[in-house]
Amino acid sequence: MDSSSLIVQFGQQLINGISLGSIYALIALGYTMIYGIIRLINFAHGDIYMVGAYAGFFATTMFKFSFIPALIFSMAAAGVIGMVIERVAYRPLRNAPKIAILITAIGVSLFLEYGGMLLVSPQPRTFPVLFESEVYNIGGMVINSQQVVILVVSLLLMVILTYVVNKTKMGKAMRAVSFDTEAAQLMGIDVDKVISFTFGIGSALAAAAGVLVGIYYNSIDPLMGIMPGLKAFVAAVLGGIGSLPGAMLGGTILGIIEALVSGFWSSTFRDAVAFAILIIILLWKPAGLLGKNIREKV
Amino acid sequence: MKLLQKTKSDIMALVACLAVYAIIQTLILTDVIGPFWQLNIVLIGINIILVVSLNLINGFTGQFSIGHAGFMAIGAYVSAVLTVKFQLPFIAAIAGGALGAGALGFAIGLPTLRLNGDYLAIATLGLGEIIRITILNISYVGGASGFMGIPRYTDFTWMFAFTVFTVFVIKNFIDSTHGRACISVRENEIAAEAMGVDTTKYKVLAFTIGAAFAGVAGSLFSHYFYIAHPASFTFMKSFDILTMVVLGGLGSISGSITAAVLLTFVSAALASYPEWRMIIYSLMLIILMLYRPQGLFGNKELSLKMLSRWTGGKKHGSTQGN
Amino acid sequence: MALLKATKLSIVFGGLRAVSNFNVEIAPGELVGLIGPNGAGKTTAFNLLTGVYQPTEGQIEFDGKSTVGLKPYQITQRGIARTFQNIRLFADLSVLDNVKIAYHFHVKYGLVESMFRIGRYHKEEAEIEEKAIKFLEIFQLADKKDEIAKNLPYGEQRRLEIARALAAQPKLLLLDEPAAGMNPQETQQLMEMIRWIKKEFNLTILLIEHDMSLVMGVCERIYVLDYGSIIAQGTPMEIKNNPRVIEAYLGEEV
Amino acid sequence: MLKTKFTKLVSIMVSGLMLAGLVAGCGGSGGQQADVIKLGANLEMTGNNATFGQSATNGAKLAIKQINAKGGVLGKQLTLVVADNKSEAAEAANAMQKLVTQDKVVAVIAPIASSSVIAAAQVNADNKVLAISPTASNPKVTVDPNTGKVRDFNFRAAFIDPFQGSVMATFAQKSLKAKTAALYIDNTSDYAKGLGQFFKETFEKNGGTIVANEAYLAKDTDFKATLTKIKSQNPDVVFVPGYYQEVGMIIKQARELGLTVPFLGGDGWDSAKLPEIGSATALNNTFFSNHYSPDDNSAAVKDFVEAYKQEYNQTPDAFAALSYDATMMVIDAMKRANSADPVKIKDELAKTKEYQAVSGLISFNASHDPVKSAVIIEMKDGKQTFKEKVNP
Repeated sequence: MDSSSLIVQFGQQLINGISLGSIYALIALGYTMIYGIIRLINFAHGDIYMVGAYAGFFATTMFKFSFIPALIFSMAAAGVIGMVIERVAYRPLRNAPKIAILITAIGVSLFLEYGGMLLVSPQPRTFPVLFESEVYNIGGMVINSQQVVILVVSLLLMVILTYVVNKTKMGKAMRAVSFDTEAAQLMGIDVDKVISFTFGIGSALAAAAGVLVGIYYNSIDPLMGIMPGLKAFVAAVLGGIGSLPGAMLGGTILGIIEALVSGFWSSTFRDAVAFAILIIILLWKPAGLLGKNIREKV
Repeated sequence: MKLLQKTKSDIMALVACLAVYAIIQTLILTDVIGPFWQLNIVLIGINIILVVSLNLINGFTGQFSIGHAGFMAIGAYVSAVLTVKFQLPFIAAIAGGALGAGALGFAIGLPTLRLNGDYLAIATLGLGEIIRITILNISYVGGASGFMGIPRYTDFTWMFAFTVFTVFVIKNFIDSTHGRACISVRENEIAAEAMGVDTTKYKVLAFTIGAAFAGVAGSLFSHYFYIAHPASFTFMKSFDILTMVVLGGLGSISGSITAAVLLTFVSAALASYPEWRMIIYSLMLIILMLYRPQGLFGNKELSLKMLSRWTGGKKHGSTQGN
Repeated sequence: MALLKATKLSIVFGGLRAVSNFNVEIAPGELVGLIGPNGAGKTTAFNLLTGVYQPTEGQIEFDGKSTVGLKPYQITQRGIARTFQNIRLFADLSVLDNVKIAYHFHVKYGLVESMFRIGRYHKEEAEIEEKAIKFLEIFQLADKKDEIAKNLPYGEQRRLEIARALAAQPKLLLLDEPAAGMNPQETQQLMEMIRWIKKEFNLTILLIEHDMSLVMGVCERIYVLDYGSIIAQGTPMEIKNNPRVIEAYLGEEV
Repeated sequence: MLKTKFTKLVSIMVSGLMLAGLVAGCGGSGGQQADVIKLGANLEMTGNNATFGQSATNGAKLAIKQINAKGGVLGKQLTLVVADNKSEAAEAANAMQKLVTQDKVVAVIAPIASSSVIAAAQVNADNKVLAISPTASNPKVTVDPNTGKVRDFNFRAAFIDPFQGSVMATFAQKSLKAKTAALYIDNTSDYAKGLGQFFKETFEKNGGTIVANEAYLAKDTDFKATLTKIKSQNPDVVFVPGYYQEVGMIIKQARELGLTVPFLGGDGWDSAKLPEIGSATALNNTFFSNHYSPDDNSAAVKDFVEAYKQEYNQTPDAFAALSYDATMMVIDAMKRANSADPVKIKDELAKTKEYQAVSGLISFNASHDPVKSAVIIEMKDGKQTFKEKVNP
């Protein structure tokens, strides 16, 4: 293989990686927000993404919504479900050991997966084409419009979220709760409301990812959330869990690693290499790339 | 005097074990316990080994590990290679499986146990997956098809002997100065260091012992089901074990045993309702956690005192974070 | 020869010099106080001496050997035990187990002996139990040996922490604000107890206190720390009249 | 907490195991009721392969419903007892144990995955109950690799891997004139790996070159990285012996990347979902081996597809069809044996000759594998069309 085609191939793999990474990032944004505020690995997050995809699917097939209304419908539906889950399964355990909430999160995750299977059947559904995808060819490198849309949407959502968290009153409250829940309560912040709001936003983000992925890959099923959920969590940790730009960075890095490993070495070791790199990065920077390492005061 | 008492309680425990063994073995031989429940009793034993050994890491030493299925896989495959490819006796294969898993646990634990909390959790989860994916790519052990043609050596006797052995060894370990050192790491790492406890050493030690016993469980597992298959050792399996640990109570061996019996049993009982099985199971998890977030036994062991407190009213929560 | 000698000890946290040029010298059998206003770096100095932090520069010698670079547990094994300002007990364990853990590094039986309860296990465990109860008796906690540590009243938790530190059989005991949160009467009792254990166990003690008047009665020699540096040392009398010390404490305590 | 004695632990074990024993004692009484015959289904209801297992369950249920509507067998109604094997080999043995010893079924529809069938094989053999897998394609499913003997109580309704793999290799070389091929295999599926292995053997034996040997994992959604790599090797054909959900996405993404060469596959492709996921245009110039083609023996296929659609409001896939066939063949054997005795059913099933199933005209050979011809299907604008027929 000559060098110019190698460059083209490398460029194509970068495009593949970034487009895959932006999906991880989109899911990781919600993951990281929820972790940031109550330090919970919300294992059900990947399944909310699945629920969002199905909400989008039914909105377009049964109610004949177009893309934007379907997206909003799905985000709203998933947001509500996220808040309900928080209220029912997590809030009563807020003062319990973290690991207890983790187990309920696993319970909720299984419930959504298999409840979904019972409700909508385990058969994959094909997502209707909501907008035609155009394929652009740049010097042998191929990119399609859906990939661009996903990347733009995830960047946009990251910017909006960063704005919300840093500039708005609710964002201030969120940061306060994240920093010290008890102190925030004493300052008159309605902690329950803030946490509920965070779950709503986080779940809506997952739903957005679900709809976009449904359109992009064209196929959804009740177990579709397991692997992306896990990968998004890896992405969030990689970037520094609790950090919004970290989620974006971690997702992109993970996507690129996967693409390069599949493209230039062996696709069979793709996930193993991704996990190995995660571990190496954690050993080097224990709080992830953009995370803050908090030293315990002695 | 004290020594005598301790020896006496050990002898009593031994007698009780033998009695249980004799009763169940008789029931099996007389076909009162049918093959289906025999199988599930073996599964219960294997799960007890897994849960107690993970509890040593998560519950007693306070290190949040969710990669236990990986070590179980190592035990399953190493022992199968030893019996099938090298025709070693079963007991040697189990030892090999335990050594293999323990050695890997040591090699993995040394660097990763510097991490704590959720970071350690994701690292161990990743390591478990790395182990599984690696196995998936080794055609010598069957790759994706699994390692087939493993003889069935495990039976109720083997399982019972190793379950009792595991509980005995881990319980003794916990009750010794080494176990107390592990617990001190969980309770307060900085204070433990200040008391002269080499915290890194004890974290790695607990991790290694836990991994080795997971290897024992894996060996028993593959030599019962004729096959070792990568799909049996996914992170969902690790979650299953973790769930049992938490449900029983972090830092309670009797809790671990109870949870392993209970959940294996529930899973078997729900087998007749395949569509609803996972839904009922997941709801049960959520509800149990909502009502007993510290697990069935908290970090206590089952004792008469505890029973009376249960009937007597509220028990103050004894909880610790991860 | 000094038991503990720290020379030019400094540590920098993100550009901030928390402790700089810290020099102390403690002879065997002394009871020395380290005082200073809030935020002077007293606890940081303790953390340097016990290996929790590694000094940016400087030397620490204990019993004639350097301890720089050692981990906290290694320093404890060399013979320095400590308590913490914010009590760090093994909160969910019984009072007795708290003390037993301090014996850990004196125990000789190995892993296999513990797993199968053979060899030295029974004999040593019996010894540990006996010794631990003896310590609890000294600190009047023996009747509470089966209580969970976190359920003890505050004063008893403080006593338990000291008992635990002593159980490690140190040569030098570092006490970080042992009287914090105690009422005057409790403090008085505590000071008497400290004097007593020093004699009974032939100990050397270094004591942090924020409240100057407390240490005056008990310590033989006092170091004063301000903004990370030693600004004075001497007998309680000398310290009391040192103008720099008064200046440092001015506004703090009237 | 450190004080509690070992005895107490043991007492828990005692009570726990006693409880298990107690229930076992009570639970073992579920015998054969007089007026129904129980068939078992040991299938992947949960876990990674739940999609396939639930399809197969639907196929078996439909068969039983149809037979019952016609008055049942031997004057009795049939019921299907489904046990979940959680897509795990060990659990498959567990489920098999339950079906044959607790529920006392007379025959079992065995798991989808070969490894699960093999893990459970000893159990049904020990209890002398036949297990017929709809889809397990590994040769070891019916022949014990340790002894080289045929497993007396194991059957299958699917092709074995060597057959499909070599059929497609030959097709690629003879009909498509391919000199080079790339393999892209589902690394978690022994079915896909088996097909890939035999494709490779035949292709290389006949002078072809395998230029890329790549893999993906079930449930992956993004294949572009590996496809980019495959494209750079310029293969004449790409062999993707996976299942339709991933295959659809793979072909769609491959076409987007400009990889226009023919794609080939096996019966895992057979689903009406394939063109929906992959899009009709992308699927042009793709071929796969299957048991039947829609234009072929149309009566059996058409009836089945219609009945299935009516029942489940879905189009059946290969799993449903093969499981329907497996169930029907067992019932047919029961009729011929004129008995619900498990061993007699097994004996008759082994004698099955030219049974008209949905998936073709089936006879079992000596190793309990169906002898049926394969058809090669070409996808044309989203429609399956008959390309050629290959006899075994």
